[in-house]
Parts: sequence; structure tokens; C-alpha cells
Amino acid sequence: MSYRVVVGVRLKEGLLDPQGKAVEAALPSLGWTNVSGVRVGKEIELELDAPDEAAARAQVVEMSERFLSNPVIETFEILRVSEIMALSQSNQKAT
Amino acid sequence: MSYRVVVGVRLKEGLLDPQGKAVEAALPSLGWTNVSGVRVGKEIELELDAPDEAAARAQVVEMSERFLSNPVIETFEILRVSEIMALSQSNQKAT
Amino acid sequence: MSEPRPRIGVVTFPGSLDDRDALRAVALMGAEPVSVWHAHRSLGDADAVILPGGFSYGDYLRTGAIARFAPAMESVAAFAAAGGPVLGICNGFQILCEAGLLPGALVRNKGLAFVCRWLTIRVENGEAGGHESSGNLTIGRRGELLSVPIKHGEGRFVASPDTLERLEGDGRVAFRYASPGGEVSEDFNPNGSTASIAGVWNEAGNVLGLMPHPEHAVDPDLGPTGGQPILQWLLSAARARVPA
Amino acid sequence: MAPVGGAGSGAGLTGATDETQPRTPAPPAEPLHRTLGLTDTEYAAIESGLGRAPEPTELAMYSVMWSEHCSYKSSKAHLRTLPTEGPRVLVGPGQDAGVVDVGDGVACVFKMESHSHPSAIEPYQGAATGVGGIVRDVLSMGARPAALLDPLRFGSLDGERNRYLFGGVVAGIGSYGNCIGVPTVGGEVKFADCHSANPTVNVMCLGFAAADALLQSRAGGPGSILLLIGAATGRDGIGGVSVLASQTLEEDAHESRPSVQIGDPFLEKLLIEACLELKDLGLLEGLKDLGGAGLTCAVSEAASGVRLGADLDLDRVALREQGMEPFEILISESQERMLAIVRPEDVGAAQEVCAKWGLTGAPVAAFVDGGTLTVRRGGEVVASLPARSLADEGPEYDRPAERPQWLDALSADDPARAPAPSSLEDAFISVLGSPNVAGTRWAFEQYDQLVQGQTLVGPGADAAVVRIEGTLRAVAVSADGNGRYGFLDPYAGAVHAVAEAARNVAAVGATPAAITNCLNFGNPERPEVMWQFREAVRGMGDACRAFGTPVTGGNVSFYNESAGSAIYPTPVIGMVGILEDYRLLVRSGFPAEGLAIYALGDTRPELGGSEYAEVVLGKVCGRPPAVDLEAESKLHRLLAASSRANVLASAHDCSDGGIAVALAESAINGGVGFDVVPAGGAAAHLWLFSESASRAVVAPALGSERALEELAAAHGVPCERVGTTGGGRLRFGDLFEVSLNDAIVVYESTIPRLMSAKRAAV
Ligand SMILES: Nc1ncnc2c1ncn2[C@@H]1O[C@H](COP(=O)(O)OP(=O)(O)O)[C@@H](O)[C@H]1O
Ligand SMILES: [Mg+2]
Repeated sequence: MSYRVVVGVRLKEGLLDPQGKAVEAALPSLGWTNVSGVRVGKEIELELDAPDEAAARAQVVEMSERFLSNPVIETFEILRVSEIMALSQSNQKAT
Repeated sequence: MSYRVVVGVRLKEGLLDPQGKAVEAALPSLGWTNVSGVRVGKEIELELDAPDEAAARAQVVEMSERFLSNPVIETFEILRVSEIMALSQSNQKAT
Repeated sequence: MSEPRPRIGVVTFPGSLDDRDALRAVALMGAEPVSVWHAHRSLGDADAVILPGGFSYGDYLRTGAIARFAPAMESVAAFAAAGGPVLGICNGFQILCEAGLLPGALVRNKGLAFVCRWLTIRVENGEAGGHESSGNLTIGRRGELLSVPIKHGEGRFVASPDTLERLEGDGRVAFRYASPGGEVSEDFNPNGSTASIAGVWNEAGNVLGLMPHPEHAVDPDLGPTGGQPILQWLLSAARARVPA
Repeated sequence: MAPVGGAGSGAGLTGATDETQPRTPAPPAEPLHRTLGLTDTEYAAIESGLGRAPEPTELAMYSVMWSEHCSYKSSKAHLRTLPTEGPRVLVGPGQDAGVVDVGDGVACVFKMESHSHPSAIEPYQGAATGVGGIVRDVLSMGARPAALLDPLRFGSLDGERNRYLFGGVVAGIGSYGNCIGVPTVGGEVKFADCHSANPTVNVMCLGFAAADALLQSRAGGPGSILLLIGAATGRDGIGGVSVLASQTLEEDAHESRPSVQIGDPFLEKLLIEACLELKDLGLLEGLKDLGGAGLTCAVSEAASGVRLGADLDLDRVALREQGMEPFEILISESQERMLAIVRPEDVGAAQEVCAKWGLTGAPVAAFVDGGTLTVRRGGEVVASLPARSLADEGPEYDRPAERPQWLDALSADDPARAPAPSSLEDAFISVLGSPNVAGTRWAFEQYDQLVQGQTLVGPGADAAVVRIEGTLRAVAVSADGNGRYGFLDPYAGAVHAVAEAARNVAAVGATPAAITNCLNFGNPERPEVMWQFREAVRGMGDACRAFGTPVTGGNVSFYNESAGSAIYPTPVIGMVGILEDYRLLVRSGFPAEGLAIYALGDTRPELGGSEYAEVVLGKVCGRPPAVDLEAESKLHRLLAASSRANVLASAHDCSDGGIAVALAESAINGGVGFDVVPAGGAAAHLWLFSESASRAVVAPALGSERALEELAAAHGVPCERVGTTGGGRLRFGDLFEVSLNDAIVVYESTIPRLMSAKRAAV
């Protein structure tokens, strides 16, 4: 099976996020005065082959711990795992 | 109401993503030979006040079009919209 | 009578870095330098405007993404629409693209790292439109080589295939990265820019953006002076607007 | 998730535990002061000074101020022996940065600091915040930061972790320096296995100010207001000073996560502009940076410096995080903050300037008579201490020092006695391509070298040369250390470091003026490390006295060791020299064909601790080359005089790799080959690779050969013609030759090749 996985990698809570702060500071002058708590992180999308969804997820968790995130300053979250249909079946639902 | 929204901003398909490539190139030597199509984008998290979820979503779409992404090079996707409970109710489920 | 001394405005955004260098360079070239503050709408009666290099707003979110909303940028847009000459250098180029005053966008270098080095760029169109005039209002003849420095982490020019086709067809590619001998190839493309593009013109030919830093290549005591013809274009274009 | 509250969180104080945990204090295994790193004797001193037991908040303040990092308790006694005065010194040690007069009314402010420990844990942010910190030191004297240098030391690039550290540190320095618009103009990159777990990351900044408009950190009077400008205060580096910098890194170093800080260079840029504008408008009495020990250090030092006390109201400190305890606010090391000392009537105007740059300027404290630092939170007094006792009355130790026995065997093993190499050409290629010798373009191309428009000579030369706007003057600056020499003889290592730095500055034609330094050592509680330290300080002092280059400041970084194994004792010297007319600057590359090449100075059979011994013989042994301080001074004077007389077409100092490498670098930098006749006959390798001190390779301008010979004779410097420039080959007489192109490839490709082995990407 092939899965497409989306991982979010963020600065740990409490750590200064200069990017998020700058975006937040810019929003009011663009008309959005109702926004707070902006954090900018990384979104990593990838495709991998795995026997099933649980295995795919477990592998991406390990990958995120060891490589995709820097555990000293970042945390990660698997945002989505979806099965990729073979091309010929791309319009069918998986069973 | 307060909503926490997560937006993913990605380089358009077809644009070279050297960061994604570098990650992908490094994975096999770490033992993952089953990964492909790695793309590294941005994940932007924010909180905003809006009358309801649809309004929150619409506002973030507009923000993403005008500011959070550059349509010349990027696409975006709202990955998640969740209601933030008021503090006093933080342990209760929303109804 | 000596030629009129044009006023060149240099916009300082929070995080602009080469603003003082641009002011110094245009003064050295014989113009009157004018500081413009991002939060003001006034361009200080400038006859031409430079958006300088640097990391406006830290390059956070995207290069130029926040600066382009500055009040001064409304004035720059109006100035450009009225035919005023505008030069965007490095971060200034990025801001012009974000603001839609130039086509395309600048993304992370192919090699991922920041690159600071002297290199050669080849003049493709010394003025927009592909024709070649010989006056002051051209940067140089096609094929002329200029030695200039680059210093950026996000200088890879990209645009949609349509846009690229139009840029090439309309003679709006100003410069390409080249070998010291003038050959254009991936070996001499420092950031992976599409078609080795280092700078582009707008349609009207009065707005120019480039990643290299002409303001750091005007003083012979510091190195080559390939920036002079580029700033000379700006001065000439500005002079042409000074009421006689 | 690893529990928060490991080594770095000041465990034991309530607020330091994970927010989600109920706050049940851990059973007190140890008295609090010990947990905070204070000894029983230190605790007793605090108690007797106060005449009472300190409150926990107060104890936390003492623990950071009396840490090694802030109090210099192990090093002070030795540093006091250094020469600090000279005609050009405007400000010596004791301030945030040293200052020399460079003439024409301009002052050069400069300082070097270490950020090795944070970089070992998080290389990118650790190095980046190191740049931020040293820039604020220079800023606090009222100078515009104008140039950065980054002397770096890592373990072998064959190791994945070392590549990660090197890559991260370089990217971090670049990211910060580039974003604040301060060019990085020089530095060093060295490799040795002893740095594998303990990289050495030193950063030097220099800046310029009008000599009559310097700021003082000792300024203001009763009633003066202290404005905290810049970033909001978060739980950054809580315990970072005392824990990160004062305890040896252990295997579980990554547990000290909360101590890692994220830099915001954009904010730093705004801070630079705001502070300089405040100064230009005459709104500042004084300015202090916030670094180690945060507000506690800045406020207590500011007050103690003018023999006053201060009332500090923590409610006025803008906080980034909720629920911060007083002690956390007091010792937080959040980056990008400055403390401005202003007259009460100027507070409004000063705040307007801050607002213009998008910054807050919060009046957090006021000076008061009486010497007491009183800290309030929510109206309650949380600490009340004599400011002096924190800032100036820390402990001082004369720690035992003992020369290690293992040195004897190493000293006795003289590499000059080893047989000649079977192939001189192979030996030459090995030395030229050694990562310690090879070009560092891979690193310095990641740095903006040009911003501010005054860089006459950037990285990759002997000394960087930065022009002073509006004058003909320029400052030459070089940062140098030699770990192997220090390891084999710490006294000689320090002398060499000063000599090489001065020689580099002299090679471009400048006159060495003064130094700053960073002393990188292991654990000072070990007698052998303390001996190394003592010897190095003695050597540095002797060399500085001989060259007339006083010490204006510096920094000590101890505890650079893991599992009892320390880094080479490495003093890194930052030398500043003055060039009166930058048009007389001499560059290191051969600029043309057909020029005579001369070797200045005596070449002796000295291979102890040399690059040749390490890469060809595979050993670090012997005695470092002797340094005759008088001969060295003569060479410096000759080089400056030759520049003034406009006699030289090129000059390059001889150091790592000897004459062979000096010649090769002159050829590579100038793009012109050479033909030389090596001396030494059967022992040609000694001539080629000896690292004898006090030498340079120069090419006089055409027709100036006699003038050079006469100048050399007048200065008492041996001067021997060794060959001629020209052609596309590096030709060592009949011994061997290498094409210039091949040499360039060897020199330029070493580090990129090692770094491309595999890259950590995200
Ligand atoms: N190796 C040294 N040589 C001379 N002076 C030193 C040395 N190390 C530290 N100093 C001086 O001791 C003082 C305190 O240093 P430091 O705590 O690093 O200052 P800061 O906190 O301002 O960065 C400074 O004036 C510094 O110049
Ligand atoms: Mg300081």
C-alpha cells in the first residue's frame, strides 16, 4: 500500500517563534485584528509504502523523531495519513 | 467564538523543492528506502475570533490568498479548524 | 550648465540593510541621495526610487511578503505607474515581485545555502523591449559583461511558463548569470534561477529588479565596478524626469 | 516526551517544573544552593554578607552571578596579570567591550566571546545567538557593529555529528550576521578529534564610534531610569548561565532542552538602529547589554558600577510567557534586549524612538542611593540585596595547577627526526588538502562579507581589512589560535597565537594595536587544566607586552570537556591593527608574473606540533617552534614599513604548513604560479614544512627588490630571495611541481567534498 502523510513540525511551546511573531504583528494593518497565537512551522509531505496505515504512521513517527524534526527545539504531529489509490482505481473508494 | 486553524502552504507542484529533495536523498541512508515525493512547506497555526466555523474558515482562506501564501509559487490548504474552549470550560467538551 | 543632479530615494524598511550602501553609491555616482521611511507615504520628491537589499521583516514568512504592504509601497506603486524609474535590488527585487510590480517570484536557492560571491552577469536587454538604443537610457549592449556581487539565500527566480515566455519574447530579461567569458550555463548559475535569470524589467521598462548588488560594485577601491552602468541607467532615467 | 526540568531548568525552584505537573516540590535530596551550583563556602559567604539566610529568589540571583561564566572566579587572579594599558587603549577590560583609538577621532570597539556550549546542543541557534550576544556587547559601548569574525573548531568531518555541527554553526552564524547587516569578514576553521563532543565556537565583533561619543555602562545617577528595550522576556536559558556554561557536557546533554534559545536577528537589527538613534539624539546616559544572567546581571552591574542601588519592578517587564516566577524573570537570558540608562525627563522621548523602530522601552528600574538592589513583584519585595555583592564580590579561587606528566614523552618525540617522506609531492598535497589548511570558502560564502560597503579584504586572507568611512584609515583584524601548540606547550601556544595574529595584521601593512581574546579550556577544577590555563595566560601576557598590544578584554570558556577528556587548551586571539592609509594595503596573492619572491625570517628544522607532523606522520608531538619575541616584533615592523614605503606587491605570513603552504596560497590567491629553489638538500621537507615562527613570504614590486633588502637589513630581519612568480605551475625547483589548477582543486575541494558526504537536511 502507498500512503501520503503530512507531518507538521513546530517549535516547542515556550520557545520564541520570531516568524510567527512577525506575521502576527503584520496582520492588524492588513485588517485582521482578531488573530493571535500565530506560529510558523514546517509542513512535510511524503509518500511511503507500508503494509497498512498503522505501519505507515509508525514509520513516519520514527522518521520524525529521528530526522524530520530537531527534538532539541521542535515537536511534530502527524496531520494526515491517506491511502494513495493505484492510478487505475484513482476514482474509486478504498474498501 | 475562538478557533485554532492550521494552514499548510506548499510550493506549487512542478516547482523544484530543493529542501524536499535533500530530505528525500538523506532518507535511504537512514534506512528508509520506501519514501518518495517529499515536499517541505510551511505550516501556519493561528487563533482567531469568528462568529462560527464557516466564517473562521472563510477568513483564513482570504488571509492565505492575500498574505500567507504567494499564488505565483504556492498553494495552500486549511488542514484543520478547531474550536477553542473558553478557559473556564477547558475540561468540558463543547456541545 | 552641468547636468541636473537627480534625487534618488532609497526606501528603508525595518530590516533593510543595504539602504545606506545604496545612498552612498548613488551619491558617488553624482545623484542626491534621499532617505525614504517605509511608514511614510512621501517619497521625498525623488526622481527615482531604489528598494534596497536586506532582510525586511527578517524575511519572515516569505521574502518581501510583509514589506510590500508598507505605506511607502503604495507611493512606489503609484510612482511606477506614472513611469517613475524604480530599481529593486535583492530584497527590493523580492518586494517588487510580491507587490506585483514585477512578474515571478524569488525562492530558496537550489543549493539551500546563502551565497555571497562576486560573479559575472551578462546584459540581455539593457532596456526593456529588445531594441537597442545607444543613449544613456540603456544599461549596455546585449552580451556586455558586468562583474557584481550576489549575497542571498532566496534568489532563484521562478515564474509560470506563460510569464517566462512573455519575458523572453518581450525582451524583458535584463541579466543572466554567466561565466567570466559570458557563457550562460548551469555551472555558472549560483542559485538555480530559471534560465539563469538575474534580473527582469516590467512591461513599461521603468521598473528593474535584480538579485546582484550594483551598489556594492561602484567604488573602485573595493573591487570591480560592474554596478556603475546599472545605477547610471537609474540616474539617467531620473534625470530625464527632472523638470528643465 | 522527555520531562522538562532536566539539568537546565534550575530544578528545585517551583516555577522550573513542567507546568502540567502538580507543584509538589521534589524531596530535598540536597540543599538548594548546591542544586544551583553554589558551594557550601559560597553559600556561607552569601549568608554572612547578608546577615541572614537568602530567600530562594535571591539565591538564584547569586547562583547565576557567582557562576564561573559571570564571576570569572577561577580565572580572575590570572587575568589580572595581563598588560591592559597602552597609548591607544581608550577602554580596557572590565567594560562590555574594549576600545582603541584608531586616529582621526575614531574609536574601534571590539570583543570576542564563546558560544561553544549552546552550539554543542543546538548548533544553528547556539551559534546564531552567540553572534547576537557579541554584537550587543559592542553596541553597548555606543558603536555601530561593523564586522564579525568566527574562529571555529570541530571534530573530524569524517564524523556525521561533526558535519552536522559544523554545517549548523556556519549556517547559524550566517543567518544571524546576514540578517542584521554586519559583514562577516574573517575567522578560522580548524579540526581536531578533541573537539568532537566539544566544538569551540568563538565570535568576535568590532564596531566604530566617534572617540568622543563612546557610551559607558557605568553611567547615570540617583533617579536615572533603566529602560528595558527589545524582546519580551520568556523562560529562555533559565539556568543557562550556571548550568550550560559551567558544567561539563555529558551524554544526556540534550536533556537540557529548555535552555536552548531561539534568536530573532530581525529584532536585533531594530535594536541596533534604535540604540544608535537614542545615542545620536543624546538620550542615553549609558547602555548595557543583557547577556548571561539577564536582568540580574545588567541591573546589578549598572548600579554597582556607579555605587548606587536600584529599585527593579518586575511587573513592568514585558513577558512572553504566562506564569513566570520572579526568579525566572530575573535570570532569563532572552535574547535581543538592551538596558538603556536615561534621565527621567528623557524617558518619553526615548520611548518614542523605541516605538519608531517597533520596540517597547519599559522603565523597569530606577537608580537609588544606598547600594541596595530591591526587586518587587506585585508590590511585594522578592529580593533585597547589595548590588555590589552580586556584581563585584563574587568568589575568587586560586585553584591548584600542575603540569601533567604525559607531556614529557610527547615533548621528547621530535617529528623533525623522522625520516624524510618518500614523496615530497604527496606530502605537499596532503598538507595543502588537509582540512586545517584548505580553503574555507564553503563556510565563508554563506556569510555576507560586503554589507556596509567597507570591506577591503574579506575572509580567506591573512587579516581582514575594514575601511573607516570618511577617512583614509582602515582597521586590520585577525583571529588566531593553535590548538596543537597549546596542547604540547600551553605557554608557547599562547605566544604563537598572539604572534600569528599580529603577523597576519602586519602582513597587510597594518600596525598591531591591541587584542581581545577567548580562552577555551577544559575543567579548571582539574589541576592539569588549571596549569594549562595559567601557562597560556602567562604566554599571552608576555607576547602582548613584547608587541605592545595590550589586552582590552576577552572571555573565558571553561568546562570544554567530556568524560574527562578536554579540548586542546586554545587561547584564540583577536588582534586589531591600524592601517593609516588603506591605499597602501598589501594583499596576499601574487599579482603578476616575473616578480621576485623572498622569504623573510629564519627557517629552522621545527616540525613539532606542525600540520606536516599530523597529516603526514600521523602524530601530534614534539615542541612547538620557538618564538623569539624580539625577532617577531622586527618582522611586524618591517612589514608595516614596507607597506608604508610601497615596496611590496604581495605579502603572506607563514604559519600552518610552512613555506610550502604560504607559497601555494599566494599563488592560489593571485592566480599566478611560481618557481622556487628549496633549501635544505636531502632535508628539503624541513624547509618546505617547518613552521618556524616570525616568517613571511613576500613579492616586492618590480624594481623594489633592493629597497626591500635594505629595509629588511635595517630592521634586522633575514631576507632571502627564493624564487620568481609566474607560469601556471607551483614549481619547487627540481624536487616536484604541481599545476596551479590542481593545487586550486586540492585547496578548494577538501571541505566541500567532506561536507557533501551526507547532509542533515531539514
Ligand atoms: N580572557 C580575558 N582576557 C581579558 N579580559 C577578559 C578575559 N575574559 C574576560 N575578560 C573581561 O572580563 C569582563 C567580563 O567578561 P564577560 O562576562 O564576558 O562580559 P560580558 O558579560 O559583558 O560579555 C569583560 O570586561 C571582559 O573583557
Ligand atoms: Mg556585555
